[in-house]
Amino acid sequence: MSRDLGSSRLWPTEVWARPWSLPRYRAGAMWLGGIAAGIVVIGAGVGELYLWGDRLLGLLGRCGLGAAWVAWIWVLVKLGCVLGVIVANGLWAVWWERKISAHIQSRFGPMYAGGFHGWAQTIFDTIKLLFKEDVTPAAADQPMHALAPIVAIAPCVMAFAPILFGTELAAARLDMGVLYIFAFAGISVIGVVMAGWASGNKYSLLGGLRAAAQIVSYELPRGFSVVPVLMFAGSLDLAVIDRAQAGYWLGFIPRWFVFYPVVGQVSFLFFLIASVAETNRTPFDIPEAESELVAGFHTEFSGMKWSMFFLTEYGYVLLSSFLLAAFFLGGGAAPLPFLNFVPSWIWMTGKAMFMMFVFMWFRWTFPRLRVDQLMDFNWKFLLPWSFANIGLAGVMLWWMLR
Amino acid sequence: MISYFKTVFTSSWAFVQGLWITLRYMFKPAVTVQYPTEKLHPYPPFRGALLFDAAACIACGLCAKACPSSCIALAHQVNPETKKRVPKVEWYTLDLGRCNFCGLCQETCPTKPKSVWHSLDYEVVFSTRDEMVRCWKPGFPLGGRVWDPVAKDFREPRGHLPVSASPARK
Amino acid sequence: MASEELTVSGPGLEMDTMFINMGPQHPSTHGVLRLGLTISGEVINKAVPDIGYLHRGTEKLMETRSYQQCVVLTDRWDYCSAMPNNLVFCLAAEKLMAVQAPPRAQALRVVMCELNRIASHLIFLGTYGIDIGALTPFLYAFREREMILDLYEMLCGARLTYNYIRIGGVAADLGEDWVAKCREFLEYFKPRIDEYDTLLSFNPIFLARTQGVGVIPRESAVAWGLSGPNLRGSGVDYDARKSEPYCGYEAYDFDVPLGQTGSCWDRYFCRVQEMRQSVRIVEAALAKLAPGEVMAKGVPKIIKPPAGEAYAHVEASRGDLGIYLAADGGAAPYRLHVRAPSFLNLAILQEMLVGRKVADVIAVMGSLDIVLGEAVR
Amino acid sequence: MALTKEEVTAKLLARIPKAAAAAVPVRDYPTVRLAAASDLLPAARLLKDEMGFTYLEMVTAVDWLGPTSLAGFVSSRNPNPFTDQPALPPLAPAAVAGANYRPVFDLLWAFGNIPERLKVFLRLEVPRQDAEVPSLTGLYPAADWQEREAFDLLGVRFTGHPNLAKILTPDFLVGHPLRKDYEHQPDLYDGK
Repeated sequence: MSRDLGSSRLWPTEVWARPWSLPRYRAGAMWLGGIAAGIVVIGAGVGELYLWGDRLLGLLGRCGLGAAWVAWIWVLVKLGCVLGVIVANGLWAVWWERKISAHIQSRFGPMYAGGFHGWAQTIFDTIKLLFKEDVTPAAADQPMHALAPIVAIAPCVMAFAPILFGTELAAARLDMGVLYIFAFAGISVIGVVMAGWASGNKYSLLGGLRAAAQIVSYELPRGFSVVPVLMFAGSLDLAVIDRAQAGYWLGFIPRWFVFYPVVGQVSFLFFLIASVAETNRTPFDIPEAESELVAGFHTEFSGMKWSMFFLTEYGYVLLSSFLLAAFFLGGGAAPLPFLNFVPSWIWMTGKAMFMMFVFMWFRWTFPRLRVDQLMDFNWKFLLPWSFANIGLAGVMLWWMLR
Repeated sequence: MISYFKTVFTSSWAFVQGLWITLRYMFKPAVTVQYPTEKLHPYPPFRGALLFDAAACIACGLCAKACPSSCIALAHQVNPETKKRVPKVEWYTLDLGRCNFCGLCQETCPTKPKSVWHSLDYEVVFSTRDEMVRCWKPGFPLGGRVWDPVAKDFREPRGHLPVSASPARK
Repeated sequence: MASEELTVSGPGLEMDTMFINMGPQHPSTHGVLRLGLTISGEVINKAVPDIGYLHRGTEKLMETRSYQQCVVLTDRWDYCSAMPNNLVFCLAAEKLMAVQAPPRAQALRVVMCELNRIASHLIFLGTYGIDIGALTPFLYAFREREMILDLYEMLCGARLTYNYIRIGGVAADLGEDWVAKCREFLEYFKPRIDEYDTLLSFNPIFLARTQGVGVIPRESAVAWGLSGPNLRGSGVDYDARKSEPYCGYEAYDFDVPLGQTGSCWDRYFCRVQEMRQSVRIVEAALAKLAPGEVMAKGVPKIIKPPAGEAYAHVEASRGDLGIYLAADGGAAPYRLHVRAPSFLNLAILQEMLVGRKVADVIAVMGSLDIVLGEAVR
Repeated sequence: MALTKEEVTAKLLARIPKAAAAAVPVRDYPTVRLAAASDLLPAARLLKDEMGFTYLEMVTAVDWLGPTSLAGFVSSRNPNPFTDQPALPPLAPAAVAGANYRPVFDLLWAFGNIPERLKVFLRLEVPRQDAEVPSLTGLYPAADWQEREAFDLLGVRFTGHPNLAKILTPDFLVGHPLRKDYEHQPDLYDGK
């Protein structure tokens, strides 16, 4: 049944004058609840693993399985967790993005599916996508067209292996974790180029080529902006970086890298910008620039193939958010000493969710750059200044170690 | 050199300002209406789907002449004995598929109250072309009926606001 | 602006060009426009606009309709701002009939046309934001435009195709609280323009995308017959409201914003400035709105202007909208020709786009603010 | 130096042979009738180069043959259950007594002088059969599409136009719709 609102139009002037007196306008703080819910959704599985992992390991051992079997099962469990995080993140982030964009734009976003603020929207969308016809254009290069989404998503899943979900909480501890992540994150672009090439569509081709140029270029400042962090932490291991940020100056300023004067902030911003560019999001979304290239490289994809590209995109957003949290925002460390009783994975995911919000906030605020401006910005601004930043970090390190 | 840093700073500041605006709107309530579940009434002058009152009509044909898209057709009654024109409609049709919603028929209608007028019905949806043509004969309801070519009979149009939901005639 | 076209020479180094069909179904062609682009890399070698997908033959249709009925058809030209369309037709007919609308009707015409200019420029602002990649200003612009449409609905019962301005006056007088509502809107709207400035006009990315892009030099703009903000963006001071005032525009105090260089940003900012000026005009018009008739006396029910020819033009939202009306003394116009600003603004695309990048096509096309309904009538 | 309407007309009349003030002027604007198509380019050059009329406001033509013919009019399928009468246009134009119908195309150009805020109309009558006038595209790029439009809708040929192709009507449409004797040829989209 529909509700009759009568003939009195609610102009923004009236709506904003008395927001809380209107029962149907209580959605303003939706996103706050969203962050909390996100922590629960993303963190829950991980947190459970954190608490129950040892017991599970012991249980497996007691079952009489050999050590090799236990190790294998353990790997599979962790793999399942990471995959679960990526898929759950896809569901959650799309809904959240739609909500954030809606509220930024003075509208509601999904409101029907599932009842409460359309929480089940993306779940139903996924079901729809699963049942959708998988269309391959006649002009497409069939095997490449089928392979492209897989090539895009596989490295994304693999890059999650050393990601910290809390202090000492990762699927795999790698000494060269940072390098590993950057290396795998760089592979996805091949899938994007394949998609653009194999679609047999000129717009897709342009999108794919733009993506190749953009992602490869932005790998550089992204890598270089982390170098100061690595210098201060003295390791490529994410766990070491995380631990290096524990503790407080003067008892209340967290020793997070983002609070290192100048160097920390510059690195943080550069890494953030380069991450936005890496994930092909506005203001750097030229590969899929909707108004120019229709949908860029994924114009000709439908159903699950298309949603794999989306999972990849949101997977990388999550990856970048976790990296930002681990590198600059103290990882699993609490912002104030008395909050240390809260488990580290809550802090970690909370910070990551906040960074994800920033990603979305950017997307719904800024226009898009042009290809050449994007390249100019990268090569003429980000790259030189990230070099300068490394130099400055060196000076600072020398002064600290003196 | 100074201007370079100034540019960097002013640009960054402009970004921050933009972010601040969008953040502020995020905490303001939404202004949209959830349409199918929440419905607004149009303002009284609204020009929605046309209604017709066969009882009030004097079959003068001014509305048909005023219509810029020839969507109105009518025939007046004829007295069978004297063969003279009776100021009553024999039949009256309105092709809503052609209608411009311009209001000229309503303006020219000389009767009081108007015998053809715009309702507030804005959910004018059809599934067939036959359904676009509203037909009236004396005794038909204000909303008219549509001709069903299969059943060879008139039936009520589907999926519209009930005529009772429309306001008093202008 | 120097062409960024690459010249490659030598055996085996010839660059292959690619033909791209932009439109008729494309997110940014603002209607059914087709651009045939020949590109090498991302640089455009040749651009051929192809229009006519929305041609409804209004000029022919009007030859079989009475003058009152023609007003209804005028609504369908520039559906984003239909009031000036109504107005220009009525002005032409009034010229032939030597009828003058009463002062209140004239003031109402001014109010409605200026509100419509704001509404139309809001659509431009929103869609241009989308063209450049910023999606949020679009929703903001539509939020504001919605209020203007509400005002129109309160007034004449339609939100897009008004049929409000009639030969000899206007169709209806204002309702009770219309003026108060309109003032409320204006007060609400003024600070919003500053927000658009922050979000778009002075956003460094937006500036980078539009400043110095798609420059139309003064002479070129005049020669190609551009009008409206596209012409004024190039610094040519041409505004029908000033040069040949109609409906008492000479009594209002307003500025005609001019651009400096004729780039996309200048055209864009001209429109933003025009919104401010329109607010000013509406405020002044509301302030001096005196009670009185809204329809001239002596306008017959069946309008048959004497034989003759008239040309009327108004400053519509998209430029100089002109109507040439030839009457033979019959009940229908003998011949009507529309000088549609969008039609002429579009023609320059074929010259402007050469040497630009694909991303600039969107920026340039968006900045011309065309409505295909008007361009092809 | 401020230019006035009268000066513009006087100069045109003086310089262009056999030009005359139009008998039926465009209301409120100076209107000059040219005697021959060959006078158009000199007149346009005079206006543009010497009097600063750099803005070509409008190019159009009027077919003065007589009232619009409804021959070939196709009405859409009539779903009216009461009658077989199809919906016709609201008004069937009829010849008006005393109207000056003649088999000519009356071409009309409007030139604008932006700084002086002046507008002047040139008009030229050409016979309907094989109507040909010189194109103004060389002087005014704005003439490009407007001449194409006049060609498309009325069938006036503009000699010297670089690309005189149809612009508004679809390629399969036969004839020039704005001619008064235009008869619609049935095509694919007319329905049954």
